[in-house]
Amino acid sequence: MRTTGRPGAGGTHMGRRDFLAMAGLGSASVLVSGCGFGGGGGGAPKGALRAAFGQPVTDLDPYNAATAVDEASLIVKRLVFDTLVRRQGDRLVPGLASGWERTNDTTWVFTLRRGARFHDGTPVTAADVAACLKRTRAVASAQTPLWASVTKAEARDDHTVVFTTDGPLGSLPVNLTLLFVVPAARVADPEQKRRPIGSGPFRVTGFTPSTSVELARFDDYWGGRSDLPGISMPYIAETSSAITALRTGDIDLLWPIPPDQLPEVTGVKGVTVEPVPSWTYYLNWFNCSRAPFTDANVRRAMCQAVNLPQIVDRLFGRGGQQMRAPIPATVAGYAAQEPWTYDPAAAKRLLAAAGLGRGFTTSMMWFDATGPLSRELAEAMISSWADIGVTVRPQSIEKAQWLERLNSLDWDMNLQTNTVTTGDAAFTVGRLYTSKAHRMGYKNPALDQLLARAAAAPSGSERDGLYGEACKIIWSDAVGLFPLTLVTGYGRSSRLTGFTPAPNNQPDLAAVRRR
Amino acid sequence: MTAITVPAEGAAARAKTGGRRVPVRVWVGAGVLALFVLAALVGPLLWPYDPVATHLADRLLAPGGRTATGSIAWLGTDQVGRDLFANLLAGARITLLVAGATVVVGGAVGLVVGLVSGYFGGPLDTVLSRVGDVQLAFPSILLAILLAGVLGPSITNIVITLAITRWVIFARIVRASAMSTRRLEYVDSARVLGCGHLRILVRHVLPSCWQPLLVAATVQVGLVMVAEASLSFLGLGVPVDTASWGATVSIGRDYLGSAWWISTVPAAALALVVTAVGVVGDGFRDLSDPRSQI
Amino acid sequence: MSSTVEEVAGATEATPVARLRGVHIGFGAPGRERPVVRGVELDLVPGRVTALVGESGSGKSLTTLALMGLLPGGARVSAGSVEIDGQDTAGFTDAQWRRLRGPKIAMVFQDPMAALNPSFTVGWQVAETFRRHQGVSHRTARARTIELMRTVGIPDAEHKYHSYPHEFSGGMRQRAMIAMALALEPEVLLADEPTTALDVTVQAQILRLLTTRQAEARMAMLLVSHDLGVVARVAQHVAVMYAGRIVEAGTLDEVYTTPAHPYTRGLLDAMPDPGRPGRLVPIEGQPPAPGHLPAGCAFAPRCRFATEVCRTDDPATLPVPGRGTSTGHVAACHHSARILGTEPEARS
Amino acid sequence: MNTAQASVPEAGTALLRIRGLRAGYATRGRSGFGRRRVDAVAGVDLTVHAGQTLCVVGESGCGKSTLARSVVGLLDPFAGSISFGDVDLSAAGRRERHRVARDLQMVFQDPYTSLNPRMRVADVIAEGWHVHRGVLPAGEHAAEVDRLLSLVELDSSYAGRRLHELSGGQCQRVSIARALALRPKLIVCDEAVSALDVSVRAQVLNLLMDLQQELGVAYLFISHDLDVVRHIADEVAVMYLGTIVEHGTAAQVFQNPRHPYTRALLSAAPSIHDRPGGTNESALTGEVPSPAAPPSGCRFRTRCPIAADVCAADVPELRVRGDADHAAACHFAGENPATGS
Amino acid sequence: MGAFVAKRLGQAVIVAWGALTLVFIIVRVVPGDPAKLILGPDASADQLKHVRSDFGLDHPLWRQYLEHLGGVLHGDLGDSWRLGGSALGDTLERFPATLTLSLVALVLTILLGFPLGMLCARRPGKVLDLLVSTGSLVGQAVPSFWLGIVLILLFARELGWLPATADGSLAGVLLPAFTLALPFIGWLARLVRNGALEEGAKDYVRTARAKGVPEGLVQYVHVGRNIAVPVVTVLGLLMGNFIANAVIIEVVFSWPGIGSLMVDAITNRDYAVVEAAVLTMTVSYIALNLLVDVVYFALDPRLTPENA
Repeated sequence: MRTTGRPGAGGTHMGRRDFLAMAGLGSASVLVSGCGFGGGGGGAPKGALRAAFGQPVTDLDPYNAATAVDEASLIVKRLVFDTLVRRQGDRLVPGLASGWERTNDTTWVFTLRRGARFHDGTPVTAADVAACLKRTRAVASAQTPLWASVTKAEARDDHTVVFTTDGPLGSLPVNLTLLFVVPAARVADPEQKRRPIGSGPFRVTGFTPSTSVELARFDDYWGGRSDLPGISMPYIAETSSAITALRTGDIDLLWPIPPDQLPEVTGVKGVTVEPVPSWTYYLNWFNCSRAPFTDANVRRAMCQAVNLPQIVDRLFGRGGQQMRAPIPATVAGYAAQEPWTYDPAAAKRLLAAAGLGRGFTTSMMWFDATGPLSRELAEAMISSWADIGVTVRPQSIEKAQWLERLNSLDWDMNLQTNTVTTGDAAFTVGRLYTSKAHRMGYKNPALDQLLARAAAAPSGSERDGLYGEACKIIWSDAVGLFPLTLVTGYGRSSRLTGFTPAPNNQPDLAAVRRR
Repeated sequence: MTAITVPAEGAAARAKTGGRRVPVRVWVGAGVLALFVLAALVGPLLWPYDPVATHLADRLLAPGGRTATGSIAWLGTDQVGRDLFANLLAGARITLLVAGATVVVGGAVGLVVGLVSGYFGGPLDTVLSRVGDVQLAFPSILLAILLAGVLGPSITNIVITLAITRWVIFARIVRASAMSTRRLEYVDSARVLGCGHLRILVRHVLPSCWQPLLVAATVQVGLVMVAEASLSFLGLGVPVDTASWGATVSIGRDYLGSAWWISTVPAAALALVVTAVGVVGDGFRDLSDPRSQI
Repeated sequence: MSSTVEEVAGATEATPVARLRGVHIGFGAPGRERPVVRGVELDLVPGRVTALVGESGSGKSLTTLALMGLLPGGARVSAGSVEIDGQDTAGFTDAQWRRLRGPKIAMVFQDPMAALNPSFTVGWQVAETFRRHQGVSHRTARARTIELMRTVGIPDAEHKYHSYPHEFSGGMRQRAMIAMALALEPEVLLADEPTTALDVTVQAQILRLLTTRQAEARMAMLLVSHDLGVVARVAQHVAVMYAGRIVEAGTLDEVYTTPAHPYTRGLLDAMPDPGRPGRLVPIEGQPPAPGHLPAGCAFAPRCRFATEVCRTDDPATLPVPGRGTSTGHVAACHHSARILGTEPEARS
Repeated sequence: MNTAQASVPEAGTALLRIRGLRAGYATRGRSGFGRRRVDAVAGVDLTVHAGQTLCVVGESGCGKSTLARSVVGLLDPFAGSISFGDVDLSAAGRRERHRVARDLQMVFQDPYTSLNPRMRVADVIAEGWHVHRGVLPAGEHAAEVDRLLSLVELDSSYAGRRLHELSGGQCQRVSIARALALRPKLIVCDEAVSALDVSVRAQVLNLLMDLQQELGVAYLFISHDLDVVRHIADEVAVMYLGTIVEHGTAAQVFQNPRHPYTRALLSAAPSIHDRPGGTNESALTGEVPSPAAPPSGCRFRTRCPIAADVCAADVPELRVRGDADHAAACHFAGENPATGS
Repeated sequence: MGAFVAKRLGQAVIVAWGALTLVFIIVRVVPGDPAKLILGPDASADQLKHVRSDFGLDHPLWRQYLEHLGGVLHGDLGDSWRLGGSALGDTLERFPATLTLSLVALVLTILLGFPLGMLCARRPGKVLDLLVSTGSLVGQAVPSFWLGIVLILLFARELGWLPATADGSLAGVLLPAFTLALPFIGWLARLVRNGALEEGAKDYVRTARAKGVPEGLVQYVHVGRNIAVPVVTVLGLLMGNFIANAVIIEVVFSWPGIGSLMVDAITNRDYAVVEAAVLTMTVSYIALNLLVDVVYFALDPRLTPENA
């Protein structure tokens, strides 16, 4: 900005002082006007639970496509909004709906609870639910497949909603655990992003995207007042800061604790650690449409070359469990398969048979934030493959670029975590492995048929059996290498009671009490 | 009158004392620097480092710990069991290479732009200065993030990224120096002699720009090394299969509470080298500018 | 050297207010200093202008600063004494010096631009002298300052009080410096090349101002200059310095018309003189670098009169032969008698 | 330098001709917008004759340095013409100016700043031969450097030294050798001895005069020091605030000054023959006005002891009054005969 | 004088426009499709198209650029897809936090650096001086994120004196501000030291002493006033530096400022927020420069708007 001096102009009677006063006032006000410590509005009440989750909350609008299946925002949404159905452990229990009934293959009738009110005082009606379904179908999001076959929802009266589907849809009650109810008038209101109105046990008092959410108890909640006056959910990006905050009591609850950090908090006075196998798991897909992974034997060789038990044990310890199916063991539809034995010699033989006796060069992509120790896991696998002569170029890339390449199948191997958000095989197996989905280039008409049948089946052993068979095909065809299920470490202040760790990383914070 | 004879006295005094003495700390700095350069050149040959090999059995060994193969990890091992000493040596190579290349590239661009801008002045200077203003006003770390994102992870791209964020600084320094030199009488003297612009630029203006440029370069070498580490922190550093100090500091930071050595060893090396460069740079400036020593 | 110039002269028309007795000034650690000023004897007598003449690097500025107790860092009086009002200043504290500077002894510096603080108004800087020493209010100091500025010939002083040094011309700046020095009516005024930075016509004005004020207040004044012409116009007494020594001293006429030292002689011959057209007679060679002196007489390497003894023995300062002891004309040369007897070198 | 000798024009022929020269600098206007020209040199006519010394004398700010810089092409004049030999410099192309540069050299005031301190003495002197190819074959550079060094009375061992090892006087000799290297016909000396101590100044002045005798080179000698000018000049031009107020031979100007400014200068200049309380009291009052706002009429009138109304109204012409070639620009130059200094 | 102000503002506008254009281009050249980030990997081509048209991403670049410029002139930088709401609003909401952090860091730097520099100047070349000059180098040689975490572990975890994360209290700002300031404390100290030594050797100091001004006043009034000019200049630059450097510190300390917002926005290709954040930073940088110029004028009487 500063230019250098020139030979001075004659006089200087331009009112130096005047100029200074004026210019000083101007520039100073520019800076000073911004001063003061702002933030996202009000805080949580005194005595609030301070709970830190590993990812930031960016948005609270239940119908914002970007956060439709985002764990962090779901945690908050479950506190602020109600759903018709809730999951309690393995069971589905009534939420806003006091009960429901499947009147025929394509019709479900839900009865709403009386006395439920939104945070602004208006009662929750069936029309609100219908409007919400309409909205969720209108918004293109990751939830869209769940609602594709639900054609409409009608309010029969204030407290009865009828759902119609265009075919049998056994998973409707499960899906409804993701339909958050808001006032009909506000389904498309931009205010919902920041100061949403719901009917849940807590209402939002302050929200700074990606930084913190402040909640206060909703005293008129139909299910009774929570013991907590409020909940504060700061986002702490740095692991060390977060661990330190838990140890010093700055926060009451921290999850998931990265596997490597578990020793840092175990045995610390005042901190309790509870590991729970989650619905989140690592997968390493092979691009089945790209040589040499078009050959199932090459894929199998890759699976056999990795000493998974050692990697999982040494790297993750208590923080991971080796997988025996393409989905975590706690998910409905899981069927255990025979694990690949670690046998580099056999792997080499398979490669030789495929004409790749001298090995080959390929690549593996991932983004670092996909899960804990992703880089280390990748390096360990790459190191194993190097032993059988396969050179893998590690490609740690940005999430945005990863997404870009993922769907255009512009990759050889893809390492990522995945979460069975609904705890049901349909969500992952049924969604990802069809030929139509074309997610990893794998095409198998037999599997397609199997999955179609499973989707139509009502929940029960038949459905579980069908998904089990699907698991077997995916596993033995080595569509991917499935290393481990993550175990979520919940670290909490020992003074908390009523806390139940959840496999979906979305524990019910409303039930927590402080001693 | 005294204005002119003082240098003569100074010159005579200097000639008689055989030049200014180089302070001990500059020698120490130069020694440390030489040691690390040597380590970067020879180290990886003696202690080879395989960036993709993992030895999970040996992970998180403290310095001096014994590995499964019986060897001793003098500086400990990292989170996948690689020896940190070998990592340090391999990292030295990349880190010094990145810093050196960045400063050379950025410095060369800055030198040319600054010379032209400062010597000729006029509209060209105005345009170049505004471009520089824009870039200075633009947060450099952000520019680095964006560029690293555009270019993707590779050593060359990191050098390009960092060089782009640095050239303005060099250009400013050279410009200032060229501008003040342009006004000096000996440039007039050369012009009277009939020297062309090119000759004046190369023979008279350029030599007086070297010294400030080199001093700036020593400062920037340090800053570039730290900036490279910052890029790693933001996930935009060197590729996974390359070792650099910055990357190791960044990856190891989560273990600072438990396995402090992973991050601390390369951070200490970084601090040592950057400080050494700075000390040498200071000494260099003091030597060429007697006033700053006072 | 057992006797001072005044003792040799024998006639003390007035007691000196300040005197230097065999002052040595050196740079460096005690005991190992490089001498830059060697055995300077100088008396500053009320009402008299003494000039210290010499080329750059001869040590004249350091000598002056020693009188103010303002030697630069690293330099110190290593031998001899600086006496003010008959008091040896050797053990003076900062506070003692401060009480002298201003009311007793004041100084005008060479480059008035550098010597004025660029960040404060000229008036403020002049007034500071009053405030520090007389403890007067800003108002009073200001009134006195404006009065003072007027008397040193700064027109429109009321207005100029608020000007910054850069808004002054060179001559005005030097007037301001003189005002500052004269503020407390000091008994001794040191003027270090007060007109070197000025043009001839302005130089004449400033010299006139200085001499008028000096004469009015009967100050003892020391004029330091390299310009023999300026000295000739102002001084009654002249001391010529070369390589840290006073090589010749005496009244203006004595030194200028009958120089007894080859250096003084050389200086005068080297001046272009309309009375003596043709080639100038330069002193060949270069003065030695301060602190790096040849053995014997420091001037010997450039001296056309030099003999063997000059290269081994540094000559003592002695009364110039043939003058009697009354005049105070002294010179430090083995051959002053011979020089006095030689005609100035003819010009071609 | 025998070949050069041949090309030296007959002493006395006009070498450098300056006509109506206006030059100076541009400054930002008071409003901050636009640029305003300030004429530091406001209409000057001068002629330098081959083998002779023309001294321009004046105080700081009188425009004498601007004049020097215009002559050697460091400054583009606003108006007027400068011709060297038969070349009109203001109209000459780059190539022609380059050629003229060989014949027209300059010695600056401060040898420490006007020579590149990083270079060795030999390189400083030889630089001209690199710029003007064909003047001297590369093989003869070393020998010629030695010869030039001896010409300026420096030992040939100085050739390998760097400039910062030299004293001021030695540096100025190098500076002169550098100017001489191209065998110029005219050397512009801008305060070339002002920065030197008395004893050394005499050496350099002698050298300059000797060189003129030997080589027949002409000098345009710019100085503020009347003693020096009186000593070296053939012709003298006195400048005040951008204009020449008096012009004549050295003897004419110094012994019979016609302009009040010249007289004031002469009386103000200190001399070793002055004595305290002497009658030198025609010293001027006030200071030189800014060239950006020169007084109307005679530029000297604001400080002139004999100014009258006519001085504010009319610009006095520089014309010959009395003696041949002795010109002064004063309305009263004719009726106010000089009294000498 | 009016011309001076007009000229500076003109330059500022050019610089801001340049920065805006630069960020517009780079952000769009960076690979990664916001629509895909919004919808996740399961999105259909139809859905992607829908979202792209919602955010105007389906227009040709030149048209997007012109629309963007038009929006900026109306104070509208578009909406954030990620945070909802106006991008500029989101950014300005976060800016005070960054400013607070930077100001506290600046205050820490001055409070520690200035006296340290004066102390060093008192005895140049002695132990303290060497410590500070080496320390200032070490301070800049350590990656700030590493330093931040080490400080957290030390002060929050081991000593328990300060909170590990931003909790809105004064104690919460100390640790990040100190991390931000540390590299520059020694740097400022050296600057003050060199300035004090350089100015201390000037003639006017001798003049002041010759007037009989006490040494303390010579140092703090005569010298101090003259070092103030360069010091104030670098403090302005430092503040700009802090605002830019805060990016990393904010991430480390979970500080809800503009830097962490920007990093987040870049990884999520939230164009509007990136642009708003860059514009905010650029404008604050320009404003700081203007402020520095003004203070410069106030402190150095030799400068006038005409010759600046």
